[in-house]
Amino acid sequence: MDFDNLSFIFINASLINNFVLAYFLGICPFLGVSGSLATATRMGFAVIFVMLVSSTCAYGIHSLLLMLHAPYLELISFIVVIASAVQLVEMFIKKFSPALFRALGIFLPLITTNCAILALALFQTAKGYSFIECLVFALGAGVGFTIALVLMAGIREKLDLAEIPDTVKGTALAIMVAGILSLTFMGFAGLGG
Amino acid sequence: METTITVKKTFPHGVHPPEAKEETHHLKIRRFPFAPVMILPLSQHTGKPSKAMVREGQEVARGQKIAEADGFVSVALHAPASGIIKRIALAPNPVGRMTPSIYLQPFPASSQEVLEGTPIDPDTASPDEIVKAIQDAGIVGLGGAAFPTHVKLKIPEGKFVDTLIINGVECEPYLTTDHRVMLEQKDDIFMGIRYLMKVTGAQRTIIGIEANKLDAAQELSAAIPAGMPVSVEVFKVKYPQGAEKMLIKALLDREVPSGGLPVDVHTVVVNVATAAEIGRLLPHGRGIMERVITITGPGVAKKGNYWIPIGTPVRYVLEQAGAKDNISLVFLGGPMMGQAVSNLDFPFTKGTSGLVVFTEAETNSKPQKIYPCIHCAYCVDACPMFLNPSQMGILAKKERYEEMAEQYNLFDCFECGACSYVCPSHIPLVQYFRVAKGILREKKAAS
Amino acid sequence: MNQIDLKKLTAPPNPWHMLRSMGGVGIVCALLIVVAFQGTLPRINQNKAEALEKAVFQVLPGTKNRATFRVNPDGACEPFQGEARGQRLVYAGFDENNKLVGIAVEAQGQGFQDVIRLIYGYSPEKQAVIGYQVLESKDTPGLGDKVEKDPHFLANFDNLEVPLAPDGGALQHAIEFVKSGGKQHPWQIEGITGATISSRAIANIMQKSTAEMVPLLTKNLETFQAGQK
Amino acid sequence: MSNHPDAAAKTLDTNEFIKGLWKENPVFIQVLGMCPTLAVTNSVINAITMGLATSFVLIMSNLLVSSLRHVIPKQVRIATYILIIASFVTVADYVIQAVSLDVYKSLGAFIALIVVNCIILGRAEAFASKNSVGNSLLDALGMGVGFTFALLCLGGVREIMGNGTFLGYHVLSAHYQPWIIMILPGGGFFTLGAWLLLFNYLRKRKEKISMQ
Amino acid sequence: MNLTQKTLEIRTSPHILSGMSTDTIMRNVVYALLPVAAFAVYAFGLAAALVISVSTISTVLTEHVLCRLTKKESTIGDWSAAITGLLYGLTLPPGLPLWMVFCGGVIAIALGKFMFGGLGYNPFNPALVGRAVMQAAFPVAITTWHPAFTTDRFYNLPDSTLTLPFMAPVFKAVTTATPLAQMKFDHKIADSYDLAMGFVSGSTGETCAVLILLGGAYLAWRKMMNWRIPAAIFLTVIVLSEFFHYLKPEIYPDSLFMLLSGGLMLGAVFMATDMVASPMTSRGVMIYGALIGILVVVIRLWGGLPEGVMYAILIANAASPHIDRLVQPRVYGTGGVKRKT
Repeated sequence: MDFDNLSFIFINASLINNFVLAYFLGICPFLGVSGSLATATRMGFAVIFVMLVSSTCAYGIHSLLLMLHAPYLELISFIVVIASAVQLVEMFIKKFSPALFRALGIFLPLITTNCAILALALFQTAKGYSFIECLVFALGAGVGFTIALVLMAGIREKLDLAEIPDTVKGTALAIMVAGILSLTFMGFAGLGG
Repeated sequence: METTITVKKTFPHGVHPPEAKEETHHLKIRRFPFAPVMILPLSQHTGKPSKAMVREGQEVARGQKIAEADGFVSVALHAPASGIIKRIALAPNPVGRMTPSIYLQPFPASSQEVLEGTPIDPDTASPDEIVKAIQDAGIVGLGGAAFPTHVKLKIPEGKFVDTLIINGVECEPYLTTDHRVMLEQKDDIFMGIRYLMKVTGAQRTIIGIEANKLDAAQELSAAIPAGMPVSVEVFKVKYPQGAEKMLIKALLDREVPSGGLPVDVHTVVVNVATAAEIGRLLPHGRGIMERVITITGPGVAKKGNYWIPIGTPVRYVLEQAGAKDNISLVFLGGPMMGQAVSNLDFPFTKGTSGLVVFTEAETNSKPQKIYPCIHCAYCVDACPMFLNPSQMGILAKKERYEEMAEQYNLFDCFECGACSYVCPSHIPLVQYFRVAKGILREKKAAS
Repeated sequence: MNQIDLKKLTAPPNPWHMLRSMGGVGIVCALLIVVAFQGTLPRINQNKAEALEKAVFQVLPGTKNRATFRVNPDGACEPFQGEARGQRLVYAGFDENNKLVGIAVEAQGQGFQDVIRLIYGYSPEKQAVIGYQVLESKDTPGLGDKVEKDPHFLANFDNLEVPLAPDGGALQHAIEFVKSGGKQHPWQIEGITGATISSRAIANIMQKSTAEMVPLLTKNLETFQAGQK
Repeated sequence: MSNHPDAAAKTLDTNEFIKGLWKENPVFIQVLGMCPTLAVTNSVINAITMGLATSFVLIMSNLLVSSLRHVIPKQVRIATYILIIASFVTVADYVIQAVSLDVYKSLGAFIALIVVNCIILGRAEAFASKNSVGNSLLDALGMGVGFTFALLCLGGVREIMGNGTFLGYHVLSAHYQPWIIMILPGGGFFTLGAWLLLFNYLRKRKEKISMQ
Repeated sequence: MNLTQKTLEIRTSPHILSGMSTDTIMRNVVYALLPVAAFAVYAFGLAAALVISVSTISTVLTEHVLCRLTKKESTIGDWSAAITGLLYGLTLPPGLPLWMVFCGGVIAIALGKFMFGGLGYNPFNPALVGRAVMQAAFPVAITTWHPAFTTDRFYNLPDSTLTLPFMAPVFKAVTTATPLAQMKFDHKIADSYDLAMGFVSGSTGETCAVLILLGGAYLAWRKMMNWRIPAAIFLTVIVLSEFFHYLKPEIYPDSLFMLLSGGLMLGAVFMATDMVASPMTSRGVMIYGALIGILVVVIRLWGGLPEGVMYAILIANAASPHIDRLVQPRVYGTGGVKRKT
């Protein structure tokens, strides 16, 4: 794999086609966890981690199902296997690194049902990425998610102190800010091309 | 002794308000007549109120001790004039709170004669004796804080002082009392320094003066007694250089730790007027009866520096100084930290260093409109404590006081007013911080 | 009723019970999926074939029939049928007289927003690209998607010359990108004002793909001509 | 009595249908299922397809979950629901591919992502597992229609403003200048934000009126 | 004289103020922008005059109307809406249809500022929010440039200017490329003198680097602008672009070109310095400026767009709460005692 291609996959997944800001994936945690910076950062790292795990799983499942000639089981297997894998990893972390578990643990179940994770599996399959490409893609998507989440958290902490008009308060405001962030990320278009 | 004075030192941040000292700094200190009634609050200092030693109807002589210290953080109080104790009752202080006070009616044509007490010799007296004498003389920080001086002179076990700093900075605009004291009471100052060095054990003394008082600096350094380890340092003019922490930073580049005292960095800071008063009173065993106060501002005709007896009501002073008809704002102390008075019957106390009177012309020109914070960072660049007043102001507005204290070091703010002074949005930041501190203290007390 | 339910709720979990119900649901689901898959498979395959045919016919004007070929790693092509996944395929188009019109090639590369996938038709007779269509592009609608619609831009591909050098190993001229109004040679692609990046990306994809594929296709010309059986 | 899940299960309650349309609209009020709401509403046809596909899965899974509610043990219920939902999504996925490949392509992976749409699992867990088949059907219908309606609101605005068309037909002047941002991701956020603003405003006004 | 009847004001200290006022600051920014706007009119004629006035009117009007609608006192007196309007107008191409200019102005205030609570609370520079929405909405119109210094510019308008509301503009007149686009797509570098003096095409207000710098110098001198921000941006851009220019001079332009071309000057001096959306501490603004510089260079050299100043500033705006948090000043007395022995 040449480096250019990998770096393009990374930049594309993290900035140009940011999962949250361009594909609207993971909006729920994006809106839910971006209230405070500390949680946002930890959540971001948890997502990167889960993305890498599930990307690996999805690559395995896809190869296996190709061999079995059973593409119709793909969706179900993705869901089931990713959920179980994350659960296993969670138990593993809990056992071997309680500190890490305390940092990421509470987010892991939340992430498992996150559409960004499933979408990652579906996208990488649709794009026919190789294993290395899959990992880079997962890393890019996770980093992109984290960047969006952290930027959002900073802005929302600032807005906590603002005199927001009543009508705008709540989800509407967060969605609008996400829209502006999404616009700003358009500046990255064409990078690495 | 001829010295060329180099002006380099100062502390980082701070502001440059207009000095407005030129109207009074050249005026010699004059004496002031006794008011018909004097009000002497028992609590003129930080700490426990003094305990009255007189009863109603008793005749007292000028200089007689009329209240004694109640505990260590407390000082004595002396009669500013010979007269009769009319009553002991509650009287208003400038905040409007009522405090127990002694009403003294001077005898008509009461003389300025003062009782002589037991002299304290700086060479033979022990440090503890001097501390006790200072407490008995009723001496508090005359710079404005009114903290009992002897308390900070009592060096705690295990700590030591290498430098005594005499604070002649007088950074508040309008005020020129320290300036005049330095020019007119040089001997008293050096006498005071002798006592202070003895008490603290400091090996050297530095007198810090701002560059707008070069004459004082020159005269003082010329007058340093031979063999005395005293030097004079001149700073660039900047507010609030007179604050202890800023002064230590500017002079020695040491930082008093958050929540700590100057003694933690081996210094003691004493105001120059306090030092002069110690040097003036202790050799005669007397107590404080009067102090130098600057009466100034566009609202008074007879501006100047006066020896005003403690307890003189503001109203009497204003009448004597020729207050104009359209006065609208009167405050005790300088314009940056001074307290506006609501009631002219309030008396001058030991901590009052000035009386500034504004007319309607000044108060009306003050912009009233408060804009939202635009994050211009003027306050961040002004705060001598390197706090973030902007963020704290926003938090205060949302009543997030705990966050202010925990994340933004609210309690390191000493309310110098630099942030409010520079704020282009006219946000009353200092007031916010006072309120926040008050509420947090109450909460802490309640829990 | 209530009592029975309460008993059920308070009863300790029965592993056999759990397994049984999971298994039951699993079987129902499996049935559902298989039925749906089998039921829709012919239709889906037909849709896919139609879509492909449409694209091939469009980039190779005059085509009536097509044949699929696989490009092996050694550069040789052979007729191919079956699962398309993971294979490198080209499509030969034949007119009503069963004469080879050209070969349709898929190519992809990085565009403005994401990967652009396109298909183009190469005519060995004219030694030129004779048609082109964008299969997939996420470039800005109204701006980047001009490369799919702009008639002036599409005209570039009516006869885009890609002749082989005399030795047959490489192209005589690589495809070049010139900006709008600058086209001088038949091997140049003229860009679109305001969509410079997307049109340049197309030119890059075409340049790369033709440089590789045209010599390869020429080598296998006989296979293609014989392809339709 | 009222605590019991099957207490009111005997009768059909049309309120179960109505609530999904407005009062408990999954998108505008509950703010669920944001991902498809934003991602596929750049055209009306996509919005409708997505709405229908989601409704289909919602109805079928609600029916199945509700009819199996006494059989499925509590401990494995979530896993079972996901299994059921994933199956129906797979079915929907194939059906759409069979009907129109173009629509399938423009929806991309978002059809498969219906699996993780919180509305579906939410209804299965919160409603179907506790209510009768009939009421569950009504609930699913209501939610489905409400969801589709919301998607249509977004898709309509975005297609008309962003392209000057509705369902592909030109509804504005031929010289209309499309606001391309509306079919970009940013426009999705802004349109949803604007709708939420409108709903906020209406709710606030209603509260104010009812307070007086 | 009767002191008894005197009502005294009770105020909290400090009793004197520096005299600096938010509206004074804002008004001075407008003053600093006026020469830039005047040059825009001189270079692009009537079209630029119309674009700038419509943009300013639209923002001020929107602010006023929104305040009225929400039953607040109108805040147009603080001049901030006027700045937004002017800045926004100065970033637009001179031939942009006026209805688009107007819509963008409304969006700039409504979405970029009012929604967040008005002055002081906007996390992004409102003018740039308006500009970014316009860029995404009408990518063609907003990148169609008209040549500067045409002979008929004072009495003729480009055909596109007066397009009917919501109708697509027709660009009949000669359009031209900006120096940045020429660099990016043709590797043609414009003359530095022309760039500095504004004898090139571009947005109405971005062309004359000298006037922009003069305006900035005025504001910096009056302490109404944090000079560290443009300084940090310029420094970063100079270092990075010189580095890449050194590596591949035939592809990457030199730093002078990078500084003078496009919206960098206008952005660095007037947009990035928006007090509300930038960090507060001196170290913070350095990081902020460096971030903008890096993003500008990255987007210009490797991005798909010829210009990235707007996006760079917006992203840095989004990052500024974090920068502020990271570089809180060290509070006096909390960093340990410096001991002199």
